[in-house]
Amino acid sequence: MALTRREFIKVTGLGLAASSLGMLGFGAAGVAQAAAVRPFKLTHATETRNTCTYCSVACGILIYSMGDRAKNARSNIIHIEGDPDHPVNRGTLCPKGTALLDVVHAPTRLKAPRYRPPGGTEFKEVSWDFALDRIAKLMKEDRDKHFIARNAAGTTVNRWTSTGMLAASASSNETAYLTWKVARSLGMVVFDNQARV
Amino acid sequence: MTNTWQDIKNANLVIVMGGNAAEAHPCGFKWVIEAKIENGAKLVVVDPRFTRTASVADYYAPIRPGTDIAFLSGVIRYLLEQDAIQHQYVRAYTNASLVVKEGFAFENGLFSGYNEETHSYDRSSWDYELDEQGFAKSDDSWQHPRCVINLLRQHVSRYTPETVSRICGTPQDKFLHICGLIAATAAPDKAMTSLFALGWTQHSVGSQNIRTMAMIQLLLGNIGVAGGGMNALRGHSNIQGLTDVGLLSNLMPGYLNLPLDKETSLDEYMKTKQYKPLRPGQTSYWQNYRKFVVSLQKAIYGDAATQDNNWAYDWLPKLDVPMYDIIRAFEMMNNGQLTGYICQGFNPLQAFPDRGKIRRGLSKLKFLVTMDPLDTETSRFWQDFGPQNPARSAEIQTEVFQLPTTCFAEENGSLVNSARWLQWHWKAAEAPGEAMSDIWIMSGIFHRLRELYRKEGGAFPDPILNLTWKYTDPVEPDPEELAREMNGRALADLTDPATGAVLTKAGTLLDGFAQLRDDGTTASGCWIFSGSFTEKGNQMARRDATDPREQGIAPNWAWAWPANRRILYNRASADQDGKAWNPAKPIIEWNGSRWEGIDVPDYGPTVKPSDGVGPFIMNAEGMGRLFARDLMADGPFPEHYEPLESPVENVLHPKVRSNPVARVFASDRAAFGTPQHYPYVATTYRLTEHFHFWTKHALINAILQPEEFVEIGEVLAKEKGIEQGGWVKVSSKRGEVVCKAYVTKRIKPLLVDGKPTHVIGVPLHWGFTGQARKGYGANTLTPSVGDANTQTPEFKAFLVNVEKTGAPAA
Amino acid sequence: MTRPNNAITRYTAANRVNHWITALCFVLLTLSGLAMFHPMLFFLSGLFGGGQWMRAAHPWIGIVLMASYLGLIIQFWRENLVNRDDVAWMKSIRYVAVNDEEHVPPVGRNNAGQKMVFWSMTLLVPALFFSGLLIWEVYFGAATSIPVQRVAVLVHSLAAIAAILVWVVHVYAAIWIRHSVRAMTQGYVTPGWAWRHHRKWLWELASEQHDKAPPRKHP
Amino acid sequence: MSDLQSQDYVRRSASTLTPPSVRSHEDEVAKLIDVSRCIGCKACQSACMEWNDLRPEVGHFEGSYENPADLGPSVWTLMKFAEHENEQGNLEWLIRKDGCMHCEDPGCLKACPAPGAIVQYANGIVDFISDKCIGCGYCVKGCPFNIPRISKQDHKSYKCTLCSDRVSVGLEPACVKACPTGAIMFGSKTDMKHQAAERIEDLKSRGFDQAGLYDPPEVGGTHVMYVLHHADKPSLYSGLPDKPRISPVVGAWKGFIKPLAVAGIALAAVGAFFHWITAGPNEVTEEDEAEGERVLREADAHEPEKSP
Repeated sequence: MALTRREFIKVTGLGLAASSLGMLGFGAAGVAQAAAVRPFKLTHATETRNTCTYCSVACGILIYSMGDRAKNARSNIIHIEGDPDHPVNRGTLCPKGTALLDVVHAPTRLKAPRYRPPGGTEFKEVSWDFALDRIAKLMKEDRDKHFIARNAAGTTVNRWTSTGMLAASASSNETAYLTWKVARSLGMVVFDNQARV
Repeated sequence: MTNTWQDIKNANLVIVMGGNAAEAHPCGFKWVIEAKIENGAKLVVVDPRFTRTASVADYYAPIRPGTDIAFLSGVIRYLLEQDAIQHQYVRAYTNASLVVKEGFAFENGLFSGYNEETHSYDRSSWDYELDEQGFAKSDDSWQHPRCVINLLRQHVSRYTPETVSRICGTPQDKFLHICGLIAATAAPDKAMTSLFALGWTQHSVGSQNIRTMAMIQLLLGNIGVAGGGMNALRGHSNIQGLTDVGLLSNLMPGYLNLPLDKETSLDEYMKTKQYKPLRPGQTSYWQNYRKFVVSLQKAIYGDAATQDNNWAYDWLPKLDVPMYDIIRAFEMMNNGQLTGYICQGFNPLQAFPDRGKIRRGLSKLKFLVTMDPLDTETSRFWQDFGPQNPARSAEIQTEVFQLPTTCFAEENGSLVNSARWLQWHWKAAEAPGEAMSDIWIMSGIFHRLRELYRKEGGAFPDPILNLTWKYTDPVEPDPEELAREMNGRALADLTDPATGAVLTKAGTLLDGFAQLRDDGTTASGCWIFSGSFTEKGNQMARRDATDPREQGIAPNWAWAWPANRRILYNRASADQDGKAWNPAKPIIEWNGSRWEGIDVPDYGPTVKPSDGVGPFIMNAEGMGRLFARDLMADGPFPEHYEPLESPVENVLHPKVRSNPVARVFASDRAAFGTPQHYPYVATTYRLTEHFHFWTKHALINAILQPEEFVEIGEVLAKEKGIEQGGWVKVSSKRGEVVCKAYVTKRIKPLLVDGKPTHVIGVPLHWGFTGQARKGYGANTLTPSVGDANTQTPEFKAFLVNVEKTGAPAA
Repeated sequence: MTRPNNAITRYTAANRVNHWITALCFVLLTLSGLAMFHPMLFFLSGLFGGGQWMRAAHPWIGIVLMASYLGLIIQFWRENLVNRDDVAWMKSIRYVAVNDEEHVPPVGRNNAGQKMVFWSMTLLVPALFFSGLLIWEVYFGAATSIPVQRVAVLVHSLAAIAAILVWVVHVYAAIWIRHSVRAMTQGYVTPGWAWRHHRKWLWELASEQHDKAPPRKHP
Repeated sequence: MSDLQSQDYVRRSASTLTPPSVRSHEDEVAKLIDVSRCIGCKACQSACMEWNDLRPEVGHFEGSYENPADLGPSVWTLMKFAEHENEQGNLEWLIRKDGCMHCEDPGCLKACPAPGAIVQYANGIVDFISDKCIGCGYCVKGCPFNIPRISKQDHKSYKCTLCSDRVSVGLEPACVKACPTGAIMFGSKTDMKHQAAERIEDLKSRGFDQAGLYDPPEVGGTHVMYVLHHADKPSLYSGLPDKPRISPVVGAWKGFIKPLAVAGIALAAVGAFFHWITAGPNEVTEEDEAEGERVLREADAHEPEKSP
């Protein structure tokens, strides 16, 4: 097939509708392809290289999104498949990796901060400022109250044991590093990740 | 992993034990298939269940959960008996010849130095006998009764095939067949690779499980060579990175330890770190420890870290206990010792042992913050979801913040894979709604706190106020900037101490950790990542897949720590003269003046073979350790201990049944069941269709495995009248799960100490949020027990009962 | 409706309505069935608004046909019971074929040919109906196994072909025997028609006039 | 018509047209499924759903790893699992990816009554063209492998397209690309047979004496082939037909009966016509009328009171 319909139109500069093209007997290939085979959906999608978020085989993936990143277009991910160049997965993906699209677009993806007051039975949406201000306040209250500057023996220990944190195991090294800096600067020691589970 | 994923294809024998590579890491497992097809390799699987890995294996043997050490010790005994070890390698590269101190002993299941009150060992006797210069004594003739190889021989002598079979339930003929296959790889040009994962780690003897196989690999000369190694198939996409960057209670970036209470000053701290060589002329690379620590402090506190304030040593929190790991955290929570808890991309209600305890703990918090792209169970622990989460909202006083974050497709950054590769990824789209990156959220919390401390003062604000935050966009620092900070840069012109010539100009990004200094002239946030983002650009974003000799190295694809080295201990791939053990697959070889090959040498590049420097340069003796010295909490040699919940006595030493130093809190011990009430051995695992508790949110995966079930052998099912696909109630002392039964031929009763023992398989993927059907979660059943060294929960062997039941009301 | 004075009622209004419902269904089913049977005839699907509509309509029309034909069975089964005259009629079929009815023994209300049409349809319509149900994908696609459906589809098409052949004979006979069509459209025949084709029936009618409704009553 | 030329159709259902045959040199494609490398991970299923935008309902656990429970209008491929104990008493878990075999002689296409609803391209792919499908379900009956399924929503038949949209732009099908262990391969049929031969040799060396290729000649070979360790007993693999063939019932129906019946009907009509021409209509004569009237009159005479 020398030309797709789209290219044919581009090349000849004719703004003909598909049906008239067919009637004129032109560009049969493209017309027939559209008529029979499902149109290839990635023709002009934007391709972004990424790494699968699940296990640490760390398969290379190609994320295809709609929109060419023009100002007025909001990119929407339409398909994800394996990166054939990647030396480990060589384009393959497991059943989780092939379904990454469904986790990106999961109906249970969170879209706004939510808050549940003590004894509450429902979440309610709140602003980021409300959430972060309140969290910072609660943290400071607890830190100021329970921070251990010296242990019983009088040694400087500067630790905070009464608020803990679990760090994400799928976040980037850069996120991890920033998180480490913040947590340790606060003196936090109840600090762990998913390495064991 | 010591080796790369692709390197697996160079193996002659692949043993999958303590893992289920085909299901948990299908795309990595392709290299096993490749080894079979291209290299004629055999695949051996040892697992309680006939898994999907077993379905493509050349040989499969069943084993009772929690008895791997007995099996592997039996293999060591077989290798030593048959003299099927790679002698040259063992003599030159392991501590087989070194002489152990007098006073070291092993009797009735306990090593010397046990303290019954503290449930711990005084490990001072677990070391080498030193000579006058402080070097370990050696007996190359292996005549000395206390040289390591002889102690080992003696230690494993009890693990005869009969005993192994009695403990593990593995038929003797199958055990011996596998021993034979393993022994064949003792040939210098043959390699076995060991692929394992949580099937080994999630035991009260997890670390020792792995150690036992590592010892086998050392005896066979399979460490450091192509197609060999100990390959831990890590779980999450960046769990390696999180560990590398030190997001564990006792770590700092680059495997530096967080100080302990007793280490009152930097010098005191350094005393136990900068290991002196234990053999003449050894590298003992940790001697550079101080450089890494000082550079880290400079990265974090910048100008505020000075020689005068000991590089802000006091600003680091000190530990009073070895670890504030998750089991301890939830124990503290249950005891009312925790006020707040932040779960960043983490779902402990599903992931941690003894779900009831987790729920009770969270209910006692004042506040809980979750940061996740998905609606996790943890963030809704307070909500009533019926029997799967019977919470009484009104009684729970915890304030809960559910913060929406971006996911992988919506951010830039690097991840470290199992083979230690740092790979950069790019953002493809904006996050939905108001979701924000973790970097933005952590910055937001930090800035607010800093502002509060600035305004109001409060407990020890110094480290908070002085934390470096010189980012172009302080609200949401660019990942590239953070990556550069971790890589490190020169803070002043770095000069050659001998000539005074400027080697590196101030402000330049470092090429590697060899440039780090302990005088405050360099900063590096994570020394092992040094070299990942240099003046040449982002090395993690490299995409040259060229693979010399197609040996599975691909040295220019992304970047691997340390120093872009792809195969750890690769010096051991060559003999004492620097020639490859396997001439067909050399990694590095001595060319007369330097080490050359397809990988970066894990060794001084110009250190002559004749210098006798051992290949294991991080170890003080430069050797691989068949005897672990005092570095393991539960013994320098591995020993079989029963799981904390076990159906049988320990046939080796009935008085010491399970690991004497395993992590068990008193309240958790009270929640252990006995075989009388809970007669069956259960083990938890993942299915290939799901990834933990995430993919149940993805519709396709929910379709592929929609509903919770347990796997039960046909014999037990018949005994209990359980039908295929029928409903069962599985209970442990801690809780019960009502789900469907998969009656299968793939689990057969094992003959353990003369008694048939049934194993029940409990996949762990279902919860009460997402697209799949609601489930109770395997952790409803599991005990809160930690491995003696890492505190990893014992998910892989515990006791349950199972009964037929009716369908629950819809 | 105009009709001659000497008209004899052959089919009542109920008879005719029932027949033509059946006939209409049969034609529609034949058209749609043949369209699905042979690609040469697929163009007929156009009559039904395309293949999908045709496929959807065919079984429903089939149900109407079955119900309708049941009505015909109820109304006509008695007069189609076979008797000795039918044998005689069949023996002289060659005279029938050449319109030489003087050499054909007299027959009653229906001759053997008509009875054969009736009874073959009585056999074929239910066969078509039940085999049709088995291959009615929308509702019964999963009710039986595929091998059973394969047999059903074979039975359905063989029965349909047989039915169409019978129908061809039926229709041609109606055209050939002049004024038969009128019997089924307007309901009456002339005494001459009855005399020529169904003499015994005419005699019966004549003799029955003692106790029954006169044959010339308005149908 | 343009369909026929451009797409290099070699077969077209219910077609009265002869597909153009001069372009006879196109390489046939094939998918090779090596069950001995398959780990049953369902990446193929997942990739198929993702690429083709299919999402069947979330089902239930049904007593095995097979999910969804069956192929369906939105389940075009399905892993089937069989726990088999061999003669040595060892367990073998025989896992097979089920789906359209893309027969060289496709039973579905033979059975299909809708012109152009099922086509076979010169590269061997058998494809369903939805807008022409009438939903009759004949393809279901025609298929020797029990593959096509009719949708309850739109009453059209669906099955694996071998990702004809990907293949037409030079890519491999989605399942092939995803397969982590390379158990699914794609290429020219010649290459795939060659690859299969190598695999069979390896399997034989590992003790599977009966290893072989499943490319059943009864349907003219298939464009989806299996390497089986037990090629002597394909039915061990969750009922893969030992000798698949288009059912003789369907063969009869779509074979000789079709022309015979049409000819028969036409003949009957023509026969009738000639009868009309030769014997002519059977008219009632004046004499008949007179005789008829006479009979009635005589009857009337017996009952004069009833006469009008």
